Parts: sequence; C-alpha cells; structure tokens
Amino acid sequence: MTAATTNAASGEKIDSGKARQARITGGILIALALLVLFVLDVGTGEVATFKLSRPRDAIVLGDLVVPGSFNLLVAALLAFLGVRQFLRGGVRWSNLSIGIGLALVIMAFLVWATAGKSFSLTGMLQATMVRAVPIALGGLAGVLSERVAVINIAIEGMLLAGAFTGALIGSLLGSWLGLAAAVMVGGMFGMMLAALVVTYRMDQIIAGVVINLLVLGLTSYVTSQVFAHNRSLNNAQVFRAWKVPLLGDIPVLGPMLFQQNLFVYGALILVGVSTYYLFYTKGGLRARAVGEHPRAADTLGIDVYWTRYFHVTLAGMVAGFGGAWFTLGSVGRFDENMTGGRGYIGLAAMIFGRWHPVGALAAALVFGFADSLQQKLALLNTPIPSEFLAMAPYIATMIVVAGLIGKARPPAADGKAYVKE
Amino acid sequence: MTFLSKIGLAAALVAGSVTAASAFTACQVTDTGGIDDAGFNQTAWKGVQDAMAATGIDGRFLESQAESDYEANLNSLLGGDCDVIITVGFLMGDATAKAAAANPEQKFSIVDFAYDPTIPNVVGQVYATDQAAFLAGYLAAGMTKTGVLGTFGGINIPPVTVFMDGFVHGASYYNEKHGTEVSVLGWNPESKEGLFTGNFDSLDDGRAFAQNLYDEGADIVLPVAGPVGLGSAALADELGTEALKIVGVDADQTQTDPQKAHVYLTSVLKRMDSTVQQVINAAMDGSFEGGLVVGTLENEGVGLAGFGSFEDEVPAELKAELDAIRAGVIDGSIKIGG
Amino acid sequence: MTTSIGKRALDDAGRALLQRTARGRSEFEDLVVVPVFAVIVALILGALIMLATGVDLPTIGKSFVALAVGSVGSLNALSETLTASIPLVLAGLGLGLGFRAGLFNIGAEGQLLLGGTAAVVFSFTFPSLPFPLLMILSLIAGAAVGALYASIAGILKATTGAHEVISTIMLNLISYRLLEYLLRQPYIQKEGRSDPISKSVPDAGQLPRLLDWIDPNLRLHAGVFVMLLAVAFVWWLLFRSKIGFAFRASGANPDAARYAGMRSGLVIVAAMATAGALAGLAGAAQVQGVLGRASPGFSAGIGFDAIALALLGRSHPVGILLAGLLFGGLEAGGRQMQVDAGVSIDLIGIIQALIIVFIAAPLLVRAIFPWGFRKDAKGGKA
Amino acid sequence: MDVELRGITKRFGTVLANDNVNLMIRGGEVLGLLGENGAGKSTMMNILSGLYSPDAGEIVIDGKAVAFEGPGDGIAAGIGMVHQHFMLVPVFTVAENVVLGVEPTGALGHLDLKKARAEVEEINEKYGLHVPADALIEDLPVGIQQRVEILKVLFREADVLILDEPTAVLTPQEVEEFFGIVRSLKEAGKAIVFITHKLHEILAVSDRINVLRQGRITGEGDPKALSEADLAEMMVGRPVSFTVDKAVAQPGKPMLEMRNVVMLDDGDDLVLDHVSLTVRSGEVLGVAGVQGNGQTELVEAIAGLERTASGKIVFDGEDITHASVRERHRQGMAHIPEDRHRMGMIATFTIAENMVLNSYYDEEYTRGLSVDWGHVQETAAAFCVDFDVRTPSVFLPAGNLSGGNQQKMVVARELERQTKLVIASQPTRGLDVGSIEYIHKRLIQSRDEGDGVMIVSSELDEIMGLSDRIVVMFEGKIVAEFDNTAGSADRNAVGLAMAGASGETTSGAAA
Repeated sequence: MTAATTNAASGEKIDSGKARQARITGGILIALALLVLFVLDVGTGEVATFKLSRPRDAIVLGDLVVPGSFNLLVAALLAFLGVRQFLRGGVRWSNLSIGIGLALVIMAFLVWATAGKSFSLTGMLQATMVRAVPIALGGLAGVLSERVAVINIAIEGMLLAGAFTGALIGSLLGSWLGLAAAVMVGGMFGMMLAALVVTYRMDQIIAGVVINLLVLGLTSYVTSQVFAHNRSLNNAQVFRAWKVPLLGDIPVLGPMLFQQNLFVYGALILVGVSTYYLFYTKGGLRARAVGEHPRAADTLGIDVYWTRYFHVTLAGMVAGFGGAWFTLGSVGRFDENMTGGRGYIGLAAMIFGRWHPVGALAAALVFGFADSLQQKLALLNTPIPSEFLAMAPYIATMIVVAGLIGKARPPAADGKAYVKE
Repeated sequence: MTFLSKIGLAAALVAGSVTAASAFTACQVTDTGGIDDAGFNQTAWKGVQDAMAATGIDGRFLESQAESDYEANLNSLLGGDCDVIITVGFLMGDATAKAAAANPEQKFSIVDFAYDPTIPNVVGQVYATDQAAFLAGYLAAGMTKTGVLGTFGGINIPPVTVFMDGFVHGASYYNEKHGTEVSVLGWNPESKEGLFTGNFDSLDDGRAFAQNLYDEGADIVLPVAGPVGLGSAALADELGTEALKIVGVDADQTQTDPQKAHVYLTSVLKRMDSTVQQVINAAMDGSFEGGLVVGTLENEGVGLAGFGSFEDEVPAELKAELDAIRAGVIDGSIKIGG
Repeated sequence: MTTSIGKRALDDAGRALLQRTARGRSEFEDLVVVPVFAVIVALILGALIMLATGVDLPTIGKSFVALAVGSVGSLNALSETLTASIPLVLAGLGLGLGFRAGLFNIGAEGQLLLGGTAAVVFSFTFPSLPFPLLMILSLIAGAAVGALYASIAGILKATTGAHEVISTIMLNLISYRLLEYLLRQPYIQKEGRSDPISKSVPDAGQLPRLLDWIDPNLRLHAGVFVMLLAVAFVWWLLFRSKIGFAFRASGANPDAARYAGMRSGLVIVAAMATAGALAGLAGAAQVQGVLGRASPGFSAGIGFDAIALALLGRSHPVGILLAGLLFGGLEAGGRQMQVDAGVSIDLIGIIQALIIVFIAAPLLVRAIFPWGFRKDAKGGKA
Repeated sequence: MDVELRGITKRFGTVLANDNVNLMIRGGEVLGLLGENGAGKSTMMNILSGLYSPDAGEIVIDGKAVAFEGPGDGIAAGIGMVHQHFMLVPVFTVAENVVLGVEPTGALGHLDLKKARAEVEEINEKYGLHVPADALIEDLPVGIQQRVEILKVLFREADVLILDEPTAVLTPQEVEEFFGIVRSLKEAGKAIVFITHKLHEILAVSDRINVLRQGRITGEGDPKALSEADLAEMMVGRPVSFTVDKAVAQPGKPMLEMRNVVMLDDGDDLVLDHVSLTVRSGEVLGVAGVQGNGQTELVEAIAGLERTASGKIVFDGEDITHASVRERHRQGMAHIPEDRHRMGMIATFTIAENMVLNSYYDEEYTRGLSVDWGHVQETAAAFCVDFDVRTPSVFLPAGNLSGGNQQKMVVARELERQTKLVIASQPTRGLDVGSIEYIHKRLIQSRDEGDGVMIVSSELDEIMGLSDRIVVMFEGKIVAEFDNTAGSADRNAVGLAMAGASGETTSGAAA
C-alpha cells in the first residue's frame, strides 16, 4: 500500500517524503536549465571541437564538432525534466532525472569551455582511467574491509606504504619483485589494522588515522635518511603500457581500456574477481554475514575474528597493489607523501559506490574524470581561476557523499568491534 | 599536506665533515621544503658545500618544519657562531629582515628574495630566470615537430611563472623570426592563468600533466614544479623522446636525474649555488655589502644547460641563433616579453 | 499527577547515595599508567628505528638528552614548548569537543587556515582600532570564520547524513586552494610582493610577547592566556553547561539524546561550529602571536597533530592541555635534537604516532606490560 | 539422541551465571526450562550449543563426554539453538541464511544456491514450515523469521533443538501453530529444550519441567502434577500473585486524542494508517499487537520523535501535532521508551545525569547557562530512594545497574514529576518478577492519581492485567477495541485481532 492510493481516496493532504524529494529534484533541474541558458551561453556561431583520435592511432576518426546551439537544446531538456518532476512527481524518476541532468550539464559545460577551441576527448578519457586506478583500488580495499565491518581509514597509509615498498624493492630486485613486496607490505599493514581493531579493540577510525601517521612518518624518515644519499635505491623500472591486440585499436574505447599498463588491467580484473567472490561464493557470503551480523555468523561456527583478519589483510594487499601504481606504474620513484590524499578519495568512492566493487570503480571513474577535466579546462583558458578548478574533484566528492544522488546503507555492523562472549 | 613532518636531514654527514680548525662558518636555514627538496634549498646548500670544498670553511644547516620555525631557527643560529647566515625562499623574507634589524652586525643573505629598500646587512639573491627560459622557449620552438609546446607549474607564484613567461616569449620570438606558428599550451602570460599541479610533491601529477599536454599535441614540455617534473620525465622515457622531450629546471637535470638523462632536451639553469658561493666569498674577503645580487645570463646566475643526448640533433644554425640571442639579451637589444 | 519535586530534605538513605565512589585502581591505570607506558614504549621504539637506520648509540643518547634539554632545559626551551603548544591545545580542544559529541572532525587544519586568514584580514582592515580591542576582535573574527567553515560539514551531516570524516577531509583540501587564491587577491596580498603572502597584522592586533623584557628572542605570547581560558571554557561547556550536556549525550547515545528532546541536527551543527571556532582561534593565535601574516600552508599540520592530541588527552580539556604540552615539548625538543645530534625531526612524527597507538589500545599496553596492571582489570579477557 | 549436562558452572566476572547445574535431555521429548530473566537459562544453553565454554562440568552425548571449542562443534554434534534474539542476516535471503556456515558449493567455491533452495523446500515440506526460500529476511514478519531459525537448525540435521523464549514475539494463535511444529519435531524423534518464563506455555507443551533460579536448578517435575502457582513459587522463590491489584477506573476528560494520524516510512509506505484513539484521564489504555505492527511508530508519533504525514494529535485540549519532544514533555507527558538501552538511558553517564536526561534544561536544575549538578544529584538520590533503585551511589554509571534497576531508574525519571499522560512502551520487558510487580504498581498509581496511561506491550498477559480498555494494532491500523473493566475482555478475541482477523469492535467500543 502506498501513500498515493490513500491520497487519492481520501483527498487529504499527506506530506510524503518522496513527493517532497521529487519537488526538490524538479527545482534543481530547472535551476540547472537556467544556469545552462544564461551562464553557459555559447554564441550560435561558435563550435566546440573534440578530437577523437590521435595521429598515431590505427583507426583515425574525424573530430566531433558540436555547435553552440547544443546548449540551448540541453537547457530545454533540463527544463523538460524539471517540469516533469513537478507535474508527475515521479518518485522513481527522481534519481535518474538528476543523474541525466548532471550529465547534460557537464556536456554543456564542456561545450561552453571548448567553444572556439578544441581538445582531445580520447586523451581525457584515457587519463580518466589512469587517474581512477589508485582511487578504485583504494575503494576496493575499503569495500573488502568494510564488508566485514572494519572501517578502513588507513587506505591512505597502505597506498603510501605500497608506493614506498614498490620503489625500494623495485629498484633493488626488479619491478616484479617490487610489486610483490608492495602487495605484501600493504597486507602487513592490513594485518596490523586488523590486530589493532579486532584483537585490541581499538577504535577503528583512530587505528586508521594512526596507521596513516605511522606510515607517513616512517616513509618520510627513510626517504630523507636513506634515499637522499642513495638515489639508486629509489629508481625502479616502470611497468609500461601494453596494447591489447585488436581491442586496443578500437577508437576512443581502445586507448581508454586496452592501451594501458598492468595496473589498469589489474584493477579491472580485481574488481571483477572481488565482485564474484563477495556475491557468488561461499567465502563472500560468510564475509558479508560477518559484516552484517557477526553474532549470527559466530553462532553458525564462522570465525568472526579470523574472517576479519583475513579480509582486512586482503584489503591491505589490494591497497598495496594500488600504492605500487604510484611508483611502478607511473614514475618509478618515491617521494614523501606522494599519495596526496588519494586514499581518502578512495574511501569516498567506496561510499558513493555503495560498498560494491563495481560501484567503487564507477565512482573512481567519476573522480578520475573530474581530475582530468580540470587539467583540460586549465589548458582551455576558461575564465575560472586555476585554484577553483583544482577544487572541483573535492567539491564533487562532497556532493557525492552528501548523497545528492541517493543514499546507501553500509554493512550493519560497520565500525563496531565484535566481542566474543 | 605536510602532515607531521616532511623534512629530511643529512646532518650525520655534516657533523662528520666538519673540521675543527675552520675559522669561518656559513649557516643555512631552509624553508619548509627541506634540504633535499631537489630545488632551491638543495641548490643553495650545494653552494655552501662548494665553498666548503674550495676554501675549507665550516658549513651547517637547520631545517624548518613549519613557518613558525623560521624565527626559532634563526634565533638558535644567532649565538655568534655563524659568519654568514643564508636563508632560503621568499617565505623567510620577513623573519630574515627582522633578525637582520635586531642584529646589525650579523651578515645575512636570502635566496630568491629582494628587499625594497635594501637592508645594509642582507644580500638578496634573485634570478632573471625568464632570460634563460626565453632561450629554452626559442630552442624548443625550433625543435618541435608538432608545432605545439607545453608547460605547467607547481603553484601560481612568480618564482614559478617567471620560467613560464620566458618560455612562452621565447617561442613567440621564434615565431616572429621564422614566421612559424608554434603555440605554447599551459600558460598565458597576459591573464596569468595556466596549468598548475597545486603541489610540489606529486610526481604522479607530473606524469599526468605531461600526458595531458602530449595528448593535445605538445612534444616538448617544460615542467616548473621541482621534483614533480621527474614524473614528466618518466612519461617521456616511456613514450620515447621522439614523442616527448622535457626541458629541465633549476639544475642541469641530466646530472640530477641521471637515469632519465636522455629525455632532457636541455635545462633552464638557476645557479643559486653559484650566487651563494659568491656571497660566502664576499663575506670571507671582506667585500660583503648589503643589497641585491641578480643572477642573469650575463653573470651566469642563470643559463641554459647543454643539449645532452640531443647535442647532434640540434641544428648548428639553431645553436648559432641561440648564441646570438644570448648576446642580444645581455646587451639589451632583445627585450623579453617586449 | 505524582509527587511534586522541590528542594526537600534527603533522608539517610538518600544521603548515602551522594557518597562519591572512590577512584578504582583500573581508572588509575587507564589515566596514568597507560599513558606513561605509552610514552616510554614509543621512545624505545624510536631509538630502535634510529638504530635500524644506522644512527650510532652515542648519537641516540645525545638526541634524547637534546630532546629533554630542548623542551624543558632552559627558559628559552620552556618558552618554545609553550609557544608551540598554544595552537595545538586550542585546535585539540575543538577536536576533543567534537569527539565528545560523536563527531570525528578531521577538518581542524582547514578551519585553522581560514580562521587565521580571517584574523589577519580583519586586523589590517581596521588598523586604526586601539590595541586590546583590535587584538580581541581579530581573534573573534578568526574564531567566527573557523566556526562557519566547520559548520559546512556540520550542516551537511545534519541534513544529508554525509559523513564528517570525508567532508572535513575535502574541506581541508579545498581550504589549501582557497587560501592560495585569496593570498593573490590585491586586497589581501602584501603591497609590493608578487608571491602569495598577506599584509601584516598591525601591532595593535598582535598578541603581545610576554617575556621579551628578559630576552627579545623569547617568543612566548599572550596566546597562552587564550589557551588557558579556552581550557577552562571547554571544561565548563562540556561538564557544566546545558548545551554541553546535550553534546555529550548526543555523542554517547544519539538515540537517547533524540528521545530526550535534544535536536540532533542542532547539536551537530553547534558542536561542529564550536570546534571550528576553537580551531579558527588556534589559527588566529598563530598569526597574531607568531607569524604576523598568512602565507600558503601556514598551518603546518597543526590541525592533524591536534587529532592525535585530542585522542591522547582522552577528549578531556585538562588531558588535552597536558597532551598539548607534551607535543609542544616534543616539537621544541625535536628542533634541538636536530641542532645537537643531527637526527631527523621526522622521528618525532613516528614517536607521536606510536604514543597514540598505545594510548588508544590500552589492551595492547596491558599485553606488553602484564606486570604493570592488576590482574583482573575490567574487561579482563584480553 | 540423549544429552546430559553434568556439574556445569559458569562465571562472568563476579557473577555466577550457572552453579553446578545438571540436566538430562532425551530424544522424542520436550524439556521445559523455566526461569526468570537472569536465572541462567540462556547461559546454560549457550554452553550446550558450544557458544560459551563452561568453567567446570562436562557435556555428555549418548554416554560420551565431549568438549566444544566453538559453536561449530555444537552444530557438528547435532545440537542446534534458536536464539531469543534472531541470528539472521536481514539483507540475506532465507536460503542464504539457512545455508550460511554449511554452504553447498561448486567449483571455485561457487555458491550453489539452487541446491540450497531445493533443500530448504524439502524441509519446508517435511515439517510444514511454509517459508519462502527467496524472500529477504527483513521483508518477513517475525513469526516467519522464527521458522527460518528452526529451518536453519533442521538444515544442519540437529537432533537436539534448543528454543530460547521462542514465543515472545508471537500472537496467541501463532503460539498455537508453533506448538504444532514443536510437536511434529518431537514426533520425528528430536529432543527439544523449550525455554520460557511463561507458565501456561510451559505447561501446555512440555513433557518434563526443570526450573532454574539464580543459576541453580531449584525444581523439576511432571507438568501434569504441577500448577502454575507451584511453578511460580519455584521460579521466584516466594509465592507471587500475577494479578495486578487495582480499583475500577474512573475515566475523566480525554487526555490524549489522535485523529486519523498517518505516518510514512522512508519508502513512503504507511506505518500508521489513519490511527484514531483516545486516552482519558484516570484510565489505562492497553495497546496490544504483535511486535512490528506500528506500535513503535504510534509511540514515536505521540512523543514527537517522528513527524506525522497527516492527522491531528491533541494533548489535554491542546493541538501538539507539530510540537517538539521537549514541549510535549514540559506539558506533562511521560514516556517510558520500549528499549531502555537504545533510548531510555546512556550507559556511560552517571545515574544522576540519567535522571535528568530530558529535564536538565528545566529551571529547577539550572543556574543561568549551567546545570546545577549539586541539586541534580540530591534529586537523583531522592528518586532512587523513592523508586527503590538499588545502587551504592548516584555517581555510578547507569550501565553498572542491573536491568531491573535501570528500568526503575527510567520509570522514576518519568513519573517523579508533574505528569498528565504516561506512555509506557514494553515497560517490563526482560525484568525480574519483583521489578515487574513494582513497575505495574507505580503505573496503576499514576492512573489513580488522574493521569491518562497508555501501555504498549507485546505481552498479552501484561495488557490484559493492567488495561481498562484495549485496542489492537495490526499493520499500522487499529483493528479492534475491547472493554476490559475488571478483566472482561475475551483473551481469545484479542488474540484473533492481533493476527489481523478484522473485526467487529466488541463491547464498549465507544470510548
């Protein structure tokens, strides 16, 4: 039984939450329409050129040329969606409308910024993927540990530890061993987090913050004490991009998905594998049970402590792999605090992705997109100061976490220590 | 995010190298970047070390972890042990001026900062980096195959953007001379807006920003962001120098980044080590006088490094033109940005 | 309609209930033994790390001596310790207050930056105001802007449930960029300077130095009184005031607070704003007492160190004061360690992190030092 | 399968939960285990199922002593437990919950849910459980959830089933159905341990009864030979009367009126469906119903904790539909919340602080912006004396009190002031008999002093014993109303209404 039926029957005024939400959505959409119409106004004569191919691509496509009148179309569409929200009060459509609306606004914004100029869309998408990798892996690490109800603020520290180890061992013993060591050290810090929160019942957020502090302190200390004088210890071979035959030649998609390095492929595979693991296997079922209702799992003979140790360690290993990207997948050398908060954004990606590996990846791509978009905008000489462009990904994160695009439910026992009786 | 501390110290080494007999001590206070910042702190310290090697003086340094340390660090050096105190970076300008006013007998010198009016016991060291970057821009414009150059900076501040100004103007000057249409992405000298990583420590940003410029067609990139540029070099190494070359900054990066030496077309030199050593020498021989030392092409305070592995690829006529321009800049017949 | 209450005489049974229970041994262990052990273990581990990175034993000994001398060994050392602890304690009080209200505010860094900037801007905007007035108003301006900035996260949490950990981290990152932008605005940027640096705080706006009549290099300033007042204020606020009761109740059990008619949204915003005001005050004290102007990243991680501080001080104002003095001492002593023994100041960061590990996991300390504790301490199942 | 517990002793800190307990459980028999809350029933069964390990004593299965190191061992030995608080993962399906821990798998650990579903259906069929295998637990009514718990145990091929207070959340009719299931399990040769504190249930279903008090077996016998009064005396240790002494009500003016109150949940479903009711001064209105039929929401609407979508609430002649919690409290509404741990108190706060949890702002307790803690403490001490809250000091954390004393503390806070209306939700859940008697007495006292009293309880006995009038809630609606002056309501009819048998409103409908 729903409110709508009663509403019609009795004619009384029932203030339903969803109707209110639909009204708000409608208001936002109409405001966006006005924004596009007046602020992102492009002269009809001007065109925006998006390059789809690069000179060295196997299949070369022509440029995508969008006329300025595109923005008028977007404004009209937004207005239509907004008015529709008011009239139909489309409960189920609210989220979808907002999603479509935001996508349209971003397109209009791109057209506005690019009017009279051009930039490489393919390059931006490829960069989106690359920049998304550490965030996606950080988010995945978050998913793995929060699914067993351990909040993992320490992703940042694990990434940093992975980056450091990758550079050090990679320089000494070669990139493959460096990668293996990074994964192991990440796992070690995962195990440490598990020990602190599971065995010693330390507050999970505090434990995470502390690990971050510790890793930052240790890596910085060693960097200045050792690396500064032995540069050869901090100079690893980078894993280069490897083009997948045939698939890599597909225009636009090819460079984004199939002309990348080990870490991009690894992240995609890990997301697939962990989705399968969490939702289609025995181990995953048990892990999720531990995250939702540890006491129930315990009564059924599932070892809650062991499950948490195992998955948080696994999460650490994933984060260690993600951390190695910074050194072995990108620049080959470590620098103090080089992860620069990417672990926290990974955490946000996990929340945005609703504690699901695929969701985390999708969210990471959104952040990656905001990041690479910001770089393109700086090149296009938009009248927005560069500092504000640089803020864009953070503001996007806040909007996302504020749940403007729908709310999600964390695992029920998330953050709570389990005390076996 | 200088979370706790980001500063390193090689002081064990310092303590070991000090010889007791020295009569003269030069002291350096770093800014928050630390002594191994691959930037001005390190280069200035190299100047002190060069002086130590050349004249057998004592040298020591203190690292500042936070801005509130500047004053404290200066205070702890004021005991009278230091014959000259060298501070680094415009951020230390106020603290240095204050200490200099309180201790008129103490000799100070500050890197990358100029006082107006000058202070009698402080030598400011500044650099006309745009002169050297101008040459780099001209060279790059002459070497590009795509007709597109790129540059990006760490933070939008003058010590950074002065490089970018010179680079852009150099490329325009090439266009003027040769009727070409080489463009520079990433910096607009008029609006003072451009491409910035927002930090001086994310090497990964250096790679991503260079990739961005490469995607837009740039085949030579000038990163002005300290160690961040090492990330750009990693990309050039992976793509191959046919596709992307890097112009180094501050020091000759074929020396400071030997593993990737082959990707550097050249480097825009900012010879802080040389000016620091000059100041120390002046303090030793009694010719020390407060005021300003400006590093220029003329006094070799700034300059262009060699062409490294591209020595053979740079056409002889281009080299000749660069020599002529250098002379023109020195004698004032060529105005940068004019 | 039951009994009416009012002041009425208690019978013997009632008076018996007003006896305070004696502090138990386990409480003593938690408050004293654990922190002491934590500091000792952290220092030992710090020494081991130095050993592992090739520092020889005499140097390690020398560095610990320097640490002690540099923090409490002289008047200058004490002055430096106190000076360093002022912003740490102020920001730590804000964070501790947030923790008590159930809010994990990571955003002190950003609140501190913007609060400090506001204090600077206010002070040079009204240079003609007389001494104590301008100083006080500038402090208030800093606190107000810190409160406003923190309220963003509070309002987001109250209205949409956005987790404050994420939103305050983002607000920190945004504040760095915002500061860079602001410092390049002609109104704020220092005349004649092209680098991002603000105009200076006029003399009337500065927190006066207290000991410069002994030695002009002693930097201890009047902010120490602001700090002490803030400790007293926060203590009163948390444990004596009406709103503080609501803060603590919301933090301890949000459902019970809602049941009791406390408006959770209001409490969240008020607690965030108060925490932000204290962080903003920390920034103001730093620029008005030490730095004299704002520049990029002048916060220098104080906002993050303050998290550790608040945890160490168990979110109790007096605990935070003591922890702040400890951290201030470590900072001042660490500087001395660098001068005397040549050991990297990064080590201090490691030691701080280790102290928090052991404080926050008393079970771990108990496991390491079983002989330090009564056997059947509460919980007892470690 | 026969199971014997020999000399089981278990301590928690200083509390002796089980003291040298001996127990014999036989196949094909229902053993009733009776005892008050805190008597040690659950502890003993948790030991039997392997969740706890005993400090002394042993478990003997079919003559062989066994040692369980974890719940897995208990399951492996054929002992299954249905917990009082369901051990089900709400976001999993029935099939997933049932197989959790003993999952059928294919290659690579792939979860074979098809097989799981088939097995669930098979057991469903065999014991007549009728549980949908693919439904999410959170979408199922509690009665069905309970069957899922039984399914879980049967799926593991348990021969001994421990049922810990299984009827607490069921309607009388559901209880009957449930007993049917118990009997069919018994006939299949299973050994059943049936734990409860309800006397008539244990008499109805058990073959043999053991009574537990303060961790010890204090009596055992044949249900045919024992009366309720005998059992009660064994359970409590003294003769008890289960009827509440009260005079006939003197209803006065309406104290609370609800008219067509509608409340929606997050998903816009109706949780209160046009609820109208009246509570008069000087009477007790009982709200009966199976847990989860809108009682919680009803109380939240009255107390102002959740907003209503439409309708009107009038308190003593004033419209309070949009009034805040605090305003309602100020006007004399007392609210004893259903879950004292979650809502009624703050365990880490002192008793004194808890005593003023919702009145600390009152002028009585403040001086300016400060709280006058000295006065609060004195008042709290007086309250503790009045309400027999047993504690050495008001400075102790409330979490240190026993459950009964915690609830007395909450009741004292709510009743020790000028009240006009008392809303008591599950006021005696989980308490010992002494505390129950005391709280009932105070509630009736409030009524006799002229307050309107509303009692919401899922214990039908409590409703029947206290109320002057009864309304029954089902799926968010008030489906029936009964007059209960002098206990005149028909227990059976109330039970039927609780199960949703929509109904003619019986005698005394017009309130």
